[in-house]
This record gives sequence, C-alpha cells and structure tokens, in this order.
Amino acid sequence: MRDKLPLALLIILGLFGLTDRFLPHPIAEGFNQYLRDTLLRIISAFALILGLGNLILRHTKKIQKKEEHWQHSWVLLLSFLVASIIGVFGGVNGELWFPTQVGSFHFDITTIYNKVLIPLGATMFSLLAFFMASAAYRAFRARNWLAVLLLGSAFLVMLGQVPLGARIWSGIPEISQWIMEVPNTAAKRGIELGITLGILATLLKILAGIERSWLGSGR
Amino acid sequence: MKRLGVLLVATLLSLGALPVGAQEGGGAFQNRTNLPPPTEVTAKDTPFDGGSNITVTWQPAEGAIGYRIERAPEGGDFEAVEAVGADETSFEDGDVQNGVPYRYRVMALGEAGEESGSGVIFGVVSRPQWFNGDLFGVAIAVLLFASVVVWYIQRARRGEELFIRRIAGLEAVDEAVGRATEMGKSVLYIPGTGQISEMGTVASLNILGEIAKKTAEYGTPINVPNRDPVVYTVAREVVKGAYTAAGRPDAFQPDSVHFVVQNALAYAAAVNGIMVREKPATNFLMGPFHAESLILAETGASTGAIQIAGTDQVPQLPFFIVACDYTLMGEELYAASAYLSREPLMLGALKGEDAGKLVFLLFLVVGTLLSVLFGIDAGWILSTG
Amino acid sequence: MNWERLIQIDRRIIFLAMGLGIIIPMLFPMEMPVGAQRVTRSLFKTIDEIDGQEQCLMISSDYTPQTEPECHPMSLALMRHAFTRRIPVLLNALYVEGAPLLASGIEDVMEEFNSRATTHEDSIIYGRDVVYLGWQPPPIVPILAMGESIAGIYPDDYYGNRTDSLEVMQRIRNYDEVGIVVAITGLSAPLWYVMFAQTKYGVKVGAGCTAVCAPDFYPYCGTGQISGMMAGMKGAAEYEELVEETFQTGGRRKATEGMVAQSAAHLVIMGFVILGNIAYFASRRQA
Amino acid sequence: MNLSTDIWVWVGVVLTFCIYSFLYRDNPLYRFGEHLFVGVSNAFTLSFMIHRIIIPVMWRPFAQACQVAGSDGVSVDLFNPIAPANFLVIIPGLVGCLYFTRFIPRMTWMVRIPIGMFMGYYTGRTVPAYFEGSVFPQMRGTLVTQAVFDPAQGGGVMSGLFAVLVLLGVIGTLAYFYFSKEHRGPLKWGAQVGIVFVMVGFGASFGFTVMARVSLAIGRFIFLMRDWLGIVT
Repeated sequence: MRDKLPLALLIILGLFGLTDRFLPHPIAEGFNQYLRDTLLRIISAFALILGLGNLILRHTKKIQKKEEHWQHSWVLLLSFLVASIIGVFGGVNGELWFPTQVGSFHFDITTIYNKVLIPLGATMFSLLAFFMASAAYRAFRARNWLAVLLLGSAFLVMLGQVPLGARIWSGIPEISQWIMEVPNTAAKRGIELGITLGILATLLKILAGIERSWLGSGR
Repeated sequence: MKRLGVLLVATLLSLGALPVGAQEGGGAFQNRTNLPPPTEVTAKDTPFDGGSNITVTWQPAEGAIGYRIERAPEGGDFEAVEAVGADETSFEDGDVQNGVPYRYRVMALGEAGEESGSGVIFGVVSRPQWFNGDLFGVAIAVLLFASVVVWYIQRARRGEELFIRRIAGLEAVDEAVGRATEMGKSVLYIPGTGQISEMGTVASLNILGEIAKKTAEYGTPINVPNRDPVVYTVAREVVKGAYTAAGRPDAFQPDSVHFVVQNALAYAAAVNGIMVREKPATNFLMGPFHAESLILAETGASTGAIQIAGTDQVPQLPFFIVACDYTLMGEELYAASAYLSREPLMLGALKGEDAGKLVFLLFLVVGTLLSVLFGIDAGWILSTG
Repeated sequence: MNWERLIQIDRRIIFLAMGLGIIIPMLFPMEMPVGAQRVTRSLFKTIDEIDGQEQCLMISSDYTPQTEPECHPMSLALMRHAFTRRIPVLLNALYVEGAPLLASGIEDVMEEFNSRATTHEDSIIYGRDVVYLGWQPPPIVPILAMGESIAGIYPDDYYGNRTDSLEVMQRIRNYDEVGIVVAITGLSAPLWYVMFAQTKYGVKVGAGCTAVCAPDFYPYCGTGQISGMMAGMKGAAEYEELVEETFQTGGRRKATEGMVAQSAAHLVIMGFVILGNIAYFASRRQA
Repeated sequence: MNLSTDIWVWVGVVLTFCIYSFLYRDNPLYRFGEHLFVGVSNAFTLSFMIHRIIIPVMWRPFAQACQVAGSDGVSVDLFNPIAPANFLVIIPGLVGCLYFTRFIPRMTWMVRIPIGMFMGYYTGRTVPAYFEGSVFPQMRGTLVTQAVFDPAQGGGVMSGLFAVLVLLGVIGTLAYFYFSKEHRGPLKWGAQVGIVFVMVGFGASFGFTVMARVSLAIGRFIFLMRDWLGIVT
C-alpha cells in the first residue's frame, strides 16, 4: 500500500501525460486541462506553503541559536513578512484594502517587484559579465589538444564579434559565423538526440518501478 | 504520395475520425461577368483536431483579387465568413458547431467589384477526432524506442552481464565525497533550477539518491538547497530514503534539504552565500540550469571546492565545462544513476538507450544514402503535420 | 619572474579590468566603424524600399529595461531611417514593462529631427509621421487583430488620442498598408509575427533581437520568412552605421558607442586569456 | 551631474552596490542584499500564488458553490469539477494537504501521493514532446539531401559539404555517448570526431555569449550613471 498506491497514481497520471499530445478530442483535452490547470496547480501551491514554512523555520532556528550571521536572518524574515502583508492584503496592484500608497508614493507589490526585485536580479545577472572573464582566464589554457580546440574557437568567435576582428582579417566574422552554424549545430544535435533517449529511459524506469528513489523511505 | 499513405493509415487507425466527405454539387452560382469562379472547391472536417473546424480549399480563379468564403446552416442563408487574398487557396473555418451540417461556397472577387461563385458544397459536418494522426510517426517512434529499452531491461532481468564503459565524471564521485569527508566539510548538492516537470530534475533526484547513500556511509553532512517547492518535497524524501537504505536513518538531518526561493537569480544569490560562507569541499550541480549556471559554478570554483556538474540544458554546457572539474553532458546525466547504483535493471535501460542511438545512427546513414544516391526523401517519415 | 603568481592571479584584478573596460568608454563616448553583415543590410534595404505614400513601417517592441542596451538603439535607428525617407512609423509595445521606454525613444528622435527642421513639412509631426499605439495584452491578440483593423484593436493610442482620428491612420487600416513589421525583442516576438501575421496576412517581418536570441532567427532569415535582422548590440550598431552612411542624420549612435565598451570588454578577456597561456607555458618551462 | 530624487532609484542603487560588492568578497552588504532578495522574492511568489491560484482556482468555485447550495439547494451541477461553482475543488486541496502528513509519524508515506501524481503526469508529458519537438526536426535537418548540392534549390558544393560535416558531427557525437563499449577501434575514431565537434562548438558558444553578458553589465552601468547620477545621457 505504502509503495503501491503512489506508484499506481504515478502510472495512471503518467499515461494521461503521455497520451495528452495525441488526443485532440475536447473530452481528452478538457480533462488534461483540468489536471494541469486545477489539480496539479493547486497541489503545487501547497508545496510552496510547505517550502516557505521550511524556510521560515530554518531562519527562526538560526536566530534562536545565534548561528553565524544570524542577524541577516532577521532581514530575510522581516522583508518577507512586510512584503507578504503588502502583497496578500494589498493585492497584486494595490487594489485591496491594505494601503499601498502615501501621497504619490506607491509601494504595492508590483512596484516592489519592479523597483526592488528587478534591480537585484539584473545586477545578479550582470555578474556574469565578470564571471565570464575570470572563468575564461582560468580555463582557457592550452593544456591538451581538446583545450586548444575549446580555447581556439572561443577566441576566434570573440574576435569575430567585435569590429577589430574584421579589421585584422575580413574573413574572421564569417569563420566565427560558420563555427556557430556547422560544428556547434552538429554537437548540439548529437547531444539532444542522446538526451531524448535518456528521458525516455528514465520515464520507463520510473513507470516500471525500477527507479524508486523518489519513493524515499516512507517511514 | 508516401505521405498520403501514412495519413491514410493514421486516419483508419483513429477510429471515428473519418472525415465527412463532401463533393461539389449544385449548379454553379450565377456568373454575371467574365470572372471565372474558383474551381475544385472542397469543404471537409479538418482532420486530427479537436473539432469545431472545417477546412475549405479551392483552385485559384484567373483574375481574382481575393476570395470570400461563405457559409450557411442547413436551410439558412449564406453569410460571409472570411475574405482572403488572391494567393490563398485554403481557409480553416474555426467558428462552426460540431455535428451540425453546413453548406459552403467560395466567391472569387474581381477588380471591379464583380463576384463569381463556386458551386455549393452540401452537408459538411465538423467532428472532433480522438487521435492526432499528424503525430502518428511520433507515437510509433515512442513505442519503438520504448520497446527497445524494455527488451534490454528484460535481458538484464534474466541476469545477463552488461558492460558499461567508464564515465570520468562519475568515477570522480567517490573521490569527491571522500575528499569532503577527509576535510571534515560538507557536500553541497544543487538539484538544478528546474521544476519537477523537467526530466533533468528527475534524473538529478535519482543521482541525489545515490550520492546521499555515499554521504550517509561516510558520515559526511550533505546540504541540498532547492529552488522549486515541489522538487524540495521530493528531494527530502529521496535523501531520507537514501539514509535509511544505507542503514543510517538516525544520521539524516531534516534541515539538510531545504527550500530557498523560486526566483532563479535570488536562488543563485543565496547559494553563492552558502558556497562562500560554509565552503563545502564538494559541489554537485546536477539537473536543468539556465543563465545562473555560470554564477554558481564560478563562485564554487573560487572557493576551491571540487565541482562535478551535469545538465541536459545544452546551452549551459560550455559554462560548466569551463568552470567545473568534471561535467556530465546531456545523456550522461541520465545515465548517472544507473552507473552509480550498478543495479542490473537500470544498466539494462542504459543498454536500451545505446541501442536507440544505433537506430538513430542507422537512420541518418541510410536516409542520407537513399536521398543522395536515389533521390528518395527519407525525411517524410519525420514530418509532424 | 614568478609565473606561478600570474597563473593564480587574484580574480578581482580581472573584475576591475572588466569594469573599467566597460565604464570608461561609456564616460567618453566614441564611435568606431563596424561593417554591416548581410542580414542587417537586407533589413535596411527592405525598409528603404517602402513607398511612404502607400505603406508604413511598424516597430513592435517587447524589450524591458534589462535588454535596453541591446534593443533600444535599434528602435531609434529604425525611426531615424524612416523619418528621413518620409515613411510613416507605427509603434506598439507587446508588454507593459517596455512601453514607457519606447515612448521616451520616440520623443527623443522627434526632438532630434524637429530641432533641425525649418518648415512644417520638414518636421516630424505626431499623427502624421508617427503614431504610438501603446500596449494591448496579451501579445497574440493585437498581432492577429491588426490583420483586420489596427484602429480596431488599438482604439486609443498611447497618449489617449482616438487612433482613427489621427491623420496617417486614415490611409493605414491593417497589415496591407504595413511595409514591414520589425519586432524588436529579447524573446521570440518575430516568430509570433511570422507564425500568426505572416502566414495569414502575408506581411513582411523583420527582427531585432538580443545576441542570445539571434541563433534562433538565422534559419528564418535563410528562408526569407524574416526579411532581415539586427542581431544584438552589434546588429544595432551596423544599422546605425548604414543609416548614417546613407543619410547623415547626425543622431546619437548609442549602439555604436556601446560597441566600444563591448570591444574593450572582449579585448580584456582575450588579453587575459593570452596572458594566462604565456604564464602557463613559461611556468612549465621553468619547472 | 543631475542626481536622481526618486526614492526608488536610490533603493535600486543601494541594492545594485550590495550585489556588486560580492565581486570584492562576501561582506555584510552582500548578505543584506541576498537575504532581502530571498525574502521579498518569496513574498512576491506567495502573493501571486494566493491571488492567482488559491483564490480564483480553489476558493472562488468553492465559495460560489456554497452560495448556490444555500439559495437553491445542493444539485448535481455543483459536483462538476470544471464548473465555475463546484464543491470538488476541495479534492485537489485535500491532496495538497497530504504534503503535511510528513509531520504525522504514522502517515508520512502519504507524502508520496501528491509527489507521485506530479511526477507521473509531467514525466509522461515530456517524452512525446521531445520526440516531436527535438528528435524529428533535428534528424530531418541532419539528413543530407540532393537539394543541398543543387544550386537551383539554394544549395551548392559548399553548403553540401557543410551538410555532410554536420552529419559527421552528429554521428560522431552519438558515438561519443555510446556507453556499451570501450572507445576502441572505429568507435574510438567516431568518438574522437564527436568530441572535436563538441569542443569547437562549446568554445564558440562561450565566445558568442560574451557580448550578451557584457550588455547586461552595460545596462546596470547605464542605470547608475544615467538614472541615478545623471552624468551620461
């Protein structure tokens, strides 16, 4: 029972998922839509609550035990609490009863998203410009012939991207374009084909109950 | 022609999906001008769809600047449904009710405003179909490859010895966990930044099970931060199960698997924090990753941790190759749990994958030869409507 | 010389070099020739051939502040091109986030042209030469509906005017009067226009996209479904160059300026890669 | 110089500096930014989930069903799972609640029920999608045809040659991922060809991406120097 019921549900829903794309009939379509948009969506909402509970407990514990950097857990908990009140009771655009405006100053959750989360995310994302440089410095060493290939094609394409490349030799941008279109395409296709087989085998292993790690221990 | 054959078979297989045939009938609409009417007009239920759709086709009329498609319910008057340009020869009417018969005609429109109508098509009925015949090839391919894999699993079940070559990134797993144990530090396992709906995540969770068994045996703490709440719930069960399987259920730390945040960049920020503060000796980055892959891998590299990465997101592979010690590329991620567990049935499935690759290879070679030498287009098998 | 130390160089020195490489060119804007690729030239040619009396240029954007450095200069260059050739320009935003950005771009380019204009005919006048349709969610709806009636799906423009009351809208009804739609995007908007607008209404589609998206669109340029493309900041710089070479509008070339920072950043990375390899081989020889 | 007076711009600037300080090293400013990012992000997700899922998908149909039942009495219609007013939305809610059984010692195993449903449906869906969206078009694009050699159909000797190269690369890459045999003999040659393509392709991808990443940094510096300091236009 403890293994069989979840596995049976998994197989039944797995078959629905597997056949979804093949059945255009409105009955099948409607049923699948119900599964995706109502059933599984609501279930995932509960998973989020569980996850958030876990996060809050973890940081409360940190504060209680005064673990290293426990002060920052306050930042997390307080910002979560305040923003949640604004978002949950103020509404997505500040349309509910909780006030999200003082004079012409708005602080509804959408504004907070645009003015706090976007700058944070964009800056985090832009760290990549710097990390690309340090990773290239460390890894692009001609240690062996494979590394030479990696380094050589990266170097050529970088050169082809900037006007300097074309000035050194007008063929460089074309060669870099060619590398993107021929060897790059071939490698990606080969890998994608393999991945599809991996995905299929993984599905079969799960459906056949061979791969059971998701079942955990259950006790 | 060949394509037509496949369509026919597919149509027959999808019971009840037979389109309602319709033929040109009735006298041609009064033709007041020199503008000829559209010819060979057909109106049929659109095949392989969810119904409420009728496809009208015609052959162009010389001199027409456009066409107007008209529809009438049984016993009702004709109404314009749509007007299309002169280069169109078909139209899908998606505004019809299932099971109701309609009449159709197509009017050619002339430059001076003259019109010339085709004969009327009677009794066209739209019906929803149960099977999407355009995907017949896909269904066959899924079944074919699935049976290959299942056959190999059966062979493994009979106890056949199955050989799998070394995979460098996976050989290093033992050493990597051992290193953390020696240094008295933790192992960080990042199960990707995808959702449970992505197979790469599932593959990663399977690997997590094997690695958690090792950390349980060695008594090394493991830290699994999660981006997706559903993945978090599964990962927790996986780690807990692995500790039980390794005979150390008491050593399982409930806090070792935790949820962080759904926003991928916030997640990267937080995991960066874990990497630089807790300085784990070994970082595993397994599963689907997106742009944050290099943020994580490069921070990990700067802390001196040994890093084993693996992803099925091909665009991110170059960054892992550059920043990590070992990288599992694409399919190797899926092969990993079989490789690590050495369980015969799982290895059987891996053998099945290899057989699948041979099929791909053979198809590419034979298809190319047929096409180049004899001009036979093998690609039609692969069309999806 | 201690090559080992160079091999283990502090990452922060690399970060600093990158930062300076990007910031300094921004503080002291310069321009450099870039040389246009085939796809950029064909976009330029397609737009150049539009008959301004019959048809207009439509610019459809979905870029946000994050993709602004790559995409915004594209809109500006397109507008400059069309304004000099007296081709009316219609603009729309597919998502609300980018809508104000596009509005400020329109104002900037209008200002640029009108400060030089001497007569009413010379000037760029809102409603006659340019219309900003604003934003209608979700994106797929206007893309389809504009095939029937542009004023129908955008009853009011971005500034709240009745769209059908504007001068140019008297002769522009739907895609028939649109010479080309150039979708400027960090996503896949050009493909939406190809799939939904081109297949049904036959409108030409051009693309302007971030460098990351560009490989997805090249195949469509090959088949002609996309008439031409600006790929990333470099593509924008190429288009700016084509416009300036042909018309000398004297406008600010932001992408071309950005390419200086790009070149500097690329050179910093390449320089460090060379340095790393020199150090690597020298240290091996020492050992 | 034209310093911004918008509070939100200043907030954005402070947060930008918090994150960039990580490039120097981990420090209290970065820790502040990081924890704030996690906290606010989660709050945003929670609000979104409540206003876009819980209330419209679950609460509203249930509340309306209660209302209808109150005025017109309970009818069969109220048990239609896709009706705008129905009692059955409670079922997904109950299944979702099973996640919490992990806190109840003897019922822990029930956590697997929602997990199994989720995994089953989505793993099932992925397989045909990959065959349709990836395998079929990719294989088709890899087959070499007469057309690529034919100048009349937009091909030529060079494009034909390139198509053959792509085919070789794909075959080589597939050979590289062949696990059942040691890489010896012909397989070794195939795998070597494969890894050459992989390395050249990945190097190129890396080099190609630099421009997009630098653009992101330019975007942040534009924010700092234009929106905040007003020293560039």
